Amino acid sequence: MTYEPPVTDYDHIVENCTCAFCGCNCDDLDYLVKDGHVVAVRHACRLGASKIMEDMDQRLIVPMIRDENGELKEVDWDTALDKAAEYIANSIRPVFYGWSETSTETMKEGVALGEYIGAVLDNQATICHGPSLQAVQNAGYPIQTLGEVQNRADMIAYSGSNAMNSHPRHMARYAVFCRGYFRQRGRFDRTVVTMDPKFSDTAKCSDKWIGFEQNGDYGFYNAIRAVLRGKELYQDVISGIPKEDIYELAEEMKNAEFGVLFFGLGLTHTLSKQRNIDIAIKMVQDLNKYSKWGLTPMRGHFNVNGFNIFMAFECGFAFGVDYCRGYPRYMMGETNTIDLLVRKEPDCFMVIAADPGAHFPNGANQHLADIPVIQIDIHWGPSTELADVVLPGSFIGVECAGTSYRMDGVPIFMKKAIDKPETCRDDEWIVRELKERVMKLREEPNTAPKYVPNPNAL
Amino acid sequence: MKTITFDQIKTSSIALEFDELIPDEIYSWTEADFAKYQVPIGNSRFPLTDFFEVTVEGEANGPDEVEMIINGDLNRVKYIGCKMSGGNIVCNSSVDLHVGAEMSGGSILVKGNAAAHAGREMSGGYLEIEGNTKEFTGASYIGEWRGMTGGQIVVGGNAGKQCGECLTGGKIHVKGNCDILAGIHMTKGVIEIDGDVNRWPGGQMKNGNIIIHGFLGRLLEGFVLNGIVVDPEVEGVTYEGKYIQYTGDIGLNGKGNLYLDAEANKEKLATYGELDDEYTSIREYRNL
Amino acid sequence: MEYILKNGIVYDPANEVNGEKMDVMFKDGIIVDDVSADAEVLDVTDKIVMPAGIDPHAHVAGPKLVVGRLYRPEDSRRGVTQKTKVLRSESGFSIPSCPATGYRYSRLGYGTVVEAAMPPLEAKHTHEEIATIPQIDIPAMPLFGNNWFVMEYAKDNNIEDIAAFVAAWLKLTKGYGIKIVNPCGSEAWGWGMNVHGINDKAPYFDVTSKEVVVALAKANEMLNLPHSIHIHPNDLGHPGNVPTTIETMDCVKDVKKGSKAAEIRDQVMHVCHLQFHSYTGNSWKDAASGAEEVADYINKHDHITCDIGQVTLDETTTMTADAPMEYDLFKLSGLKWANKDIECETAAGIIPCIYSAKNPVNTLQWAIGLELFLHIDDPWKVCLTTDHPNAGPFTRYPRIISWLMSNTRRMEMIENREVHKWAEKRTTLATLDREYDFYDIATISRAAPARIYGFTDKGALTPGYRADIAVYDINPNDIDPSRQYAEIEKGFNVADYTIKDGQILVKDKEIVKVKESQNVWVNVQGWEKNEEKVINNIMPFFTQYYSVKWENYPVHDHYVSNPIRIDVDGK
Amino acid sequence: MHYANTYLEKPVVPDVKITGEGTTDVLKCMLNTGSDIYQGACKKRGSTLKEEYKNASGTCYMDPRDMAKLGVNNWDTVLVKTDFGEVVLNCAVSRDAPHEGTVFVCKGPWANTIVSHDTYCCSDPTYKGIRCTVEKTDRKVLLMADLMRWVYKKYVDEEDDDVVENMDSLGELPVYHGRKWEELIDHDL
Repeated sequence: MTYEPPVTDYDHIVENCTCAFCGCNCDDLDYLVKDGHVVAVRHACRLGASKIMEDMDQRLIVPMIRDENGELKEVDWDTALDKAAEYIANSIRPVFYGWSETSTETMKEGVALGEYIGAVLDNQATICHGPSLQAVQNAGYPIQTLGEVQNRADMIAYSGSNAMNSHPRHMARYAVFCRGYFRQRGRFDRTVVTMDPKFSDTAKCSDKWIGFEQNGDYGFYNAIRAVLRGKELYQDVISGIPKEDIYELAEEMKNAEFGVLFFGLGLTHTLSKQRNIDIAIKMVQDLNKYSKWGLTPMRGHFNVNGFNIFMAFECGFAFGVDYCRGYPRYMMGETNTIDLLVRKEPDCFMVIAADPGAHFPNGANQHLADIPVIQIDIHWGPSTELADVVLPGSFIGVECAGTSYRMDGVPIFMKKAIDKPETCRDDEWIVRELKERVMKLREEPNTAPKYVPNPNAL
Repeated sequence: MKTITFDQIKTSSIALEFDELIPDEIYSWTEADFAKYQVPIGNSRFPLTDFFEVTVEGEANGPDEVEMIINGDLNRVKYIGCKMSGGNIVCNSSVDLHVGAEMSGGSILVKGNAAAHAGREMSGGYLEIEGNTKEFTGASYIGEWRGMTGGQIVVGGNAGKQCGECLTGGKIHVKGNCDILAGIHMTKGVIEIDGDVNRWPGGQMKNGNIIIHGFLGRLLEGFVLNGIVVDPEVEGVTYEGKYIQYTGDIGLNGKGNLYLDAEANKEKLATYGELDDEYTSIREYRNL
Repeated sequence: MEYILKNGIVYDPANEVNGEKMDVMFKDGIIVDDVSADAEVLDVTDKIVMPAGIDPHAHVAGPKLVVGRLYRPEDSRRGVTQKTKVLRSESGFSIPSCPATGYRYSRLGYGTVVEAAMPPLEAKHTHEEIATIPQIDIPAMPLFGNNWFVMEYAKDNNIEDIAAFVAAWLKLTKGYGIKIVNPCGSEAWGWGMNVHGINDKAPYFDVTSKEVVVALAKANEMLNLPHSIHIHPNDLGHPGNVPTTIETMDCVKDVKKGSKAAEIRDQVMHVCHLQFHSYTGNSWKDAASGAEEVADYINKHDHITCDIGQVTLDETTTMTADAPMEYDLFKLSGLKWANKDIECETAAGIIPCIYSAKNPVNTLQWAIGLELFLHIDDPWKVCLTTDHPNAGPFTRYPRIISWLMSNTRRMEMIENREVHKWAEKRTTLATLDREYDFYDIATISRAAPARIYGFTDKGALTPGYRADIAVYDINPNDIDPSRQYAEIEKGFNVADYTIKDGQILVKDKEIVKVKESQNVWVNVQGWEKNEEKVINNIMPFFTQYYSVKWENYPVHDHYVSNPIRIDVDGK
Repeated sequence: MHYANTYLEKPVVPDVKITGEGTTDVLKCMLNTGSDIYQGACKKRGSTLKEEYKNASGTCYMDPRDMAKLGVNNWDTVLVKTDFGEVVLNCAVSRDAPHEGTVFVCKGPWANTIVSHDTYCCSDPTYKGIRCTVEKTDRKVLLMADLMRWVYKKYVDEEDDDVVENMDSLGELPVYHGRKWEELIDHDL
């Protein structure tokens, strides 16, 4: 790494912009703008800065449609939108996936379109914190805003989360290093524990590293709960951790004044998936008998929580909502994108502000090769290589304003700092336009004429 | 008695939803009614007769007098027998999701495998699956803490993960092996497993009984060893032989019982804590 | 457009109209004295006509609602209906989705619903939800009772700065009035503790709950806000909380009403869901009703109004900013517990709750609610609520009305053991034979809440008011509510007509039109200088200890596209 | 125009020199995937077609002892196989070592070809804790566009993996038929 002099050549600064990278939604960024481009970003982490100062080589600027030779061809907006609307209107099992890197204003149009046509609406939670949400639904959700952590927490546990790599400012701005009202000495007033099979970068700057074995999460947390109940452990080593360490950790957690458990994909992607988090939540609930504990899932995209919140107030379910029968349905293994793709059910797939090409397993993506794929995004990415219609959107928080929800549910209005490229459109406009075109093509949505609601309910 | 036979003409890649075709709804239908009926597929409806030839024989005055026989490849037919309260369904093939979900009476026989959520939240009746089932057999709807409350599920083959999740009554009998976390969160009822169990049965259980006749890979710390019992009697059934009995899950002050066949788990007491092979957990039970 | 509702039987307590057969006319959204011959006639012969309902205390929008919806899909699954040409799909029973909330209130004949707890930091979220709920007007009440700044000022007895702070925060959050929840208790919950009683201090802040309440009440009157302080006292749901409740009510009796406020409302304190605050005893084993004592205080004092929070004996979801109480409940029920602490401001707890008629405690709660309704003599002091969704969903209001109107039904429930015998043994419910009439019902669900909130354009059929009207298919001259309680419930379940701002939303019991909701907020004038000073003072603290930038704190106009602004002269 | 440099050609990894042939041809390992800061930065700045993304995401991070067993050095190529597919990756010393017996691949199109799509009814595929084998290979690591063509073959008629793998590279810049901007701007929209 080489030293880089600070950027001094800029026209003006836009202050207090919100970062459009991870669920931290840092809202203190300053953009240095020259000739309508952001040339430098102050306060952002490496990830945030890299996103905001995007690579223009791969910026999607003009709508494109795949031609008969399988090559993308630039077309005008009308042609591209009509083509996309045609795919959607003719589909029986459309899936609209993504939404986590766009604003709730766009989602509003999306849910209108999805409900009209009878689509499945799903977001990135389905491949990251979906199990967390399922665990929340089974066990509860003791959460707090990040300011509470900053002001009160004296014990921070990261479990299956490598904050230093995926939420680089999390420790600095909200959790560990920052000074809080009751924690005036910052890092020195806090104990940091990292629970992760890997000796990750976060573990390296923690006071304690619990390197439990791969897939052993459930057994490990169960043992802590047993200890909290006063039980003697009879195995010497549980999930790769000596029992003495578990006693010690449980004691430390009980004695914290205010503890917070941050958990990431390390828990959701392993063997017992949602149950890892389920039992971690139960552990936090147990700990509240002794002191104050809370937890927060380390959400990845800046608005992945926003979609879950948005869908919850629009239809009562957080993600993976299937409108195909004209009412919302939410069922694990049935209405989620990966399951649908693996079962080869969808016949039209719209990706908005997401990149299944980069994130879905081969087994799911294979089906995308067989069906029309519509992509709304700002960059040429792996999904573009599978897309049949490409609609260039705009960059929320930089080129376009919108609402997002931080990982702890605090809403943030992301403001606009620069103009978007002339040929791009706002995501909100694109989806609304699609909705109107689909409505024209399919005047009467073909939904089930009969449904008897649960008679006990009302 | 009325026999309704569904013979498949063609399959669909998008699942057909059979939640309206249960004895409670169709006991009075004639062949002409079926010819008019449109079955939901994705966001649309299509004539049922495009996919199935329906033959009706006999008369019925109520759902109990109906026998449905469904022939063909049902791997993309979901919600078979969902919410039924009586009658009899025979599926001569593997079936898709939610077979027998929320049923309160009657019986379903699946002569093949069943996909996930078989018998979810059933409150009565009898569901038999000759082959394997996938995840959440006899489980609850997500978020719901009251799962299956009555009736019986018999799985001839293996059961997937989280079999009998939140079980609140009834009995699940798995004749083959069971994947991880069988009986998680259960509060009542019985799970009997003839084969082996990979890891962690009964996580966070409050009450109820799990009987494992085969080998258990890994047990949770939340279980307290009670000792060896001979010929234990669980809800009126006596299981012959020696069993190791545990109580759990202590994390919830649980009073659930876990019986392990002492013969099959001879080493359990001695070499407790041996690791099983992760490989098994991910692949093996899946493809059996 | 001009309309005339012909031959209805009108109950309009604000204008002392008690069951008169008369016509109600409105034009361009406003009630008028007279219309031209072109007016469209809506024949409502022998049907009940009332102002549209006003729900003074419900939780319909905001972060804790969404946590509830997020973590209770099993509740959302109940009450799912398919979309129609006019309506979107609905879901949920105790915590309906936003569209469902609007539709269901509209079907009940309601026009205004107060969202009773809005954390200022997440006010944007509340407003996003308000914008998603159709059909009704929604004022929202920001939470002040555990706000660090308020506690600091209250410790110094600095009423003027509290007033300026409140004035500023109502603007920032687009709020309607001061909501106080478990003052000092939710702050104590930040350390896993609670306060016990009104004289207990918040840890660190060294201020008692009473000091906070009195200071906020004084500030409220200093600003002449249309509503008084709206308080959820300490010790909610704990046996033996009657003294705390009475002391809370008593501590503001000497606070003088603001001169302009006195013209539009009577009280200086509104106590919400009083039922949860009227228990005697030391534990649930020996708990009994304290309704008589509490009601007696209210009967003797004019500075208090209340709503009840009537338990409806359903499976529901409880959610309140009283987070420590929710954790206590969780320890009892062992179901799933959600909690949400909000930095420097408040906390919230949510748990599923099954109120069962077989359960002695739930039955006691049910009976206490009804006792309060029947013991409080003046219906203008009491409002109909279930504290939706805490004691039951608002869709049960018609059932509560049928209970209030029918002593026969109440005795039947007690004598047939439909409810636990505690109802008879530990409360006076069985001895009360008072029955509400339609005029009383119109008072507790329309006129009283409107007066308590200082609404000067709704809650009555006065010419010049907004045309918010409900028509029910009940002929009051032809029904004996005491015996025909089932018909009463059925009649109030779906309005024949619901008219909001002159638009016919429900016609013949079907929703025929969907209208955008409007937020109602109070803009205090005359305090701008003080507000600026207070904001400047707290800015260093804010920058250091809040996790958002100041610029991101207020509710931008973007979120309140179509508000009703109420200008209040604060000086 | 000066843009601040937010990325690196290659992730910085510890220096290690493995000498000798190694003791095994095929190493049995546990595969983990996830994000790291290099991968995240490349992905989000949108340089996914380029060499830098290949280096950040198409790299198999290994414990140095495992590398010694295979006899591979930083930035040699290895073939990783699971039950779900195979892919050629660079290998490099893991910054999080020691974790003998575990290899780490950042999420991205490369990892996708070898992770499990099984969700076990839990919406989320199994990205972590998958049995895999690692072996030395001479095949080259494909750029993103080439990899997508090789795995999904959506727009090539050829079905044979080897043929597709050796087709002309699509390169590091988008491939599409351009038209003139002016024609395409519809000012009415």
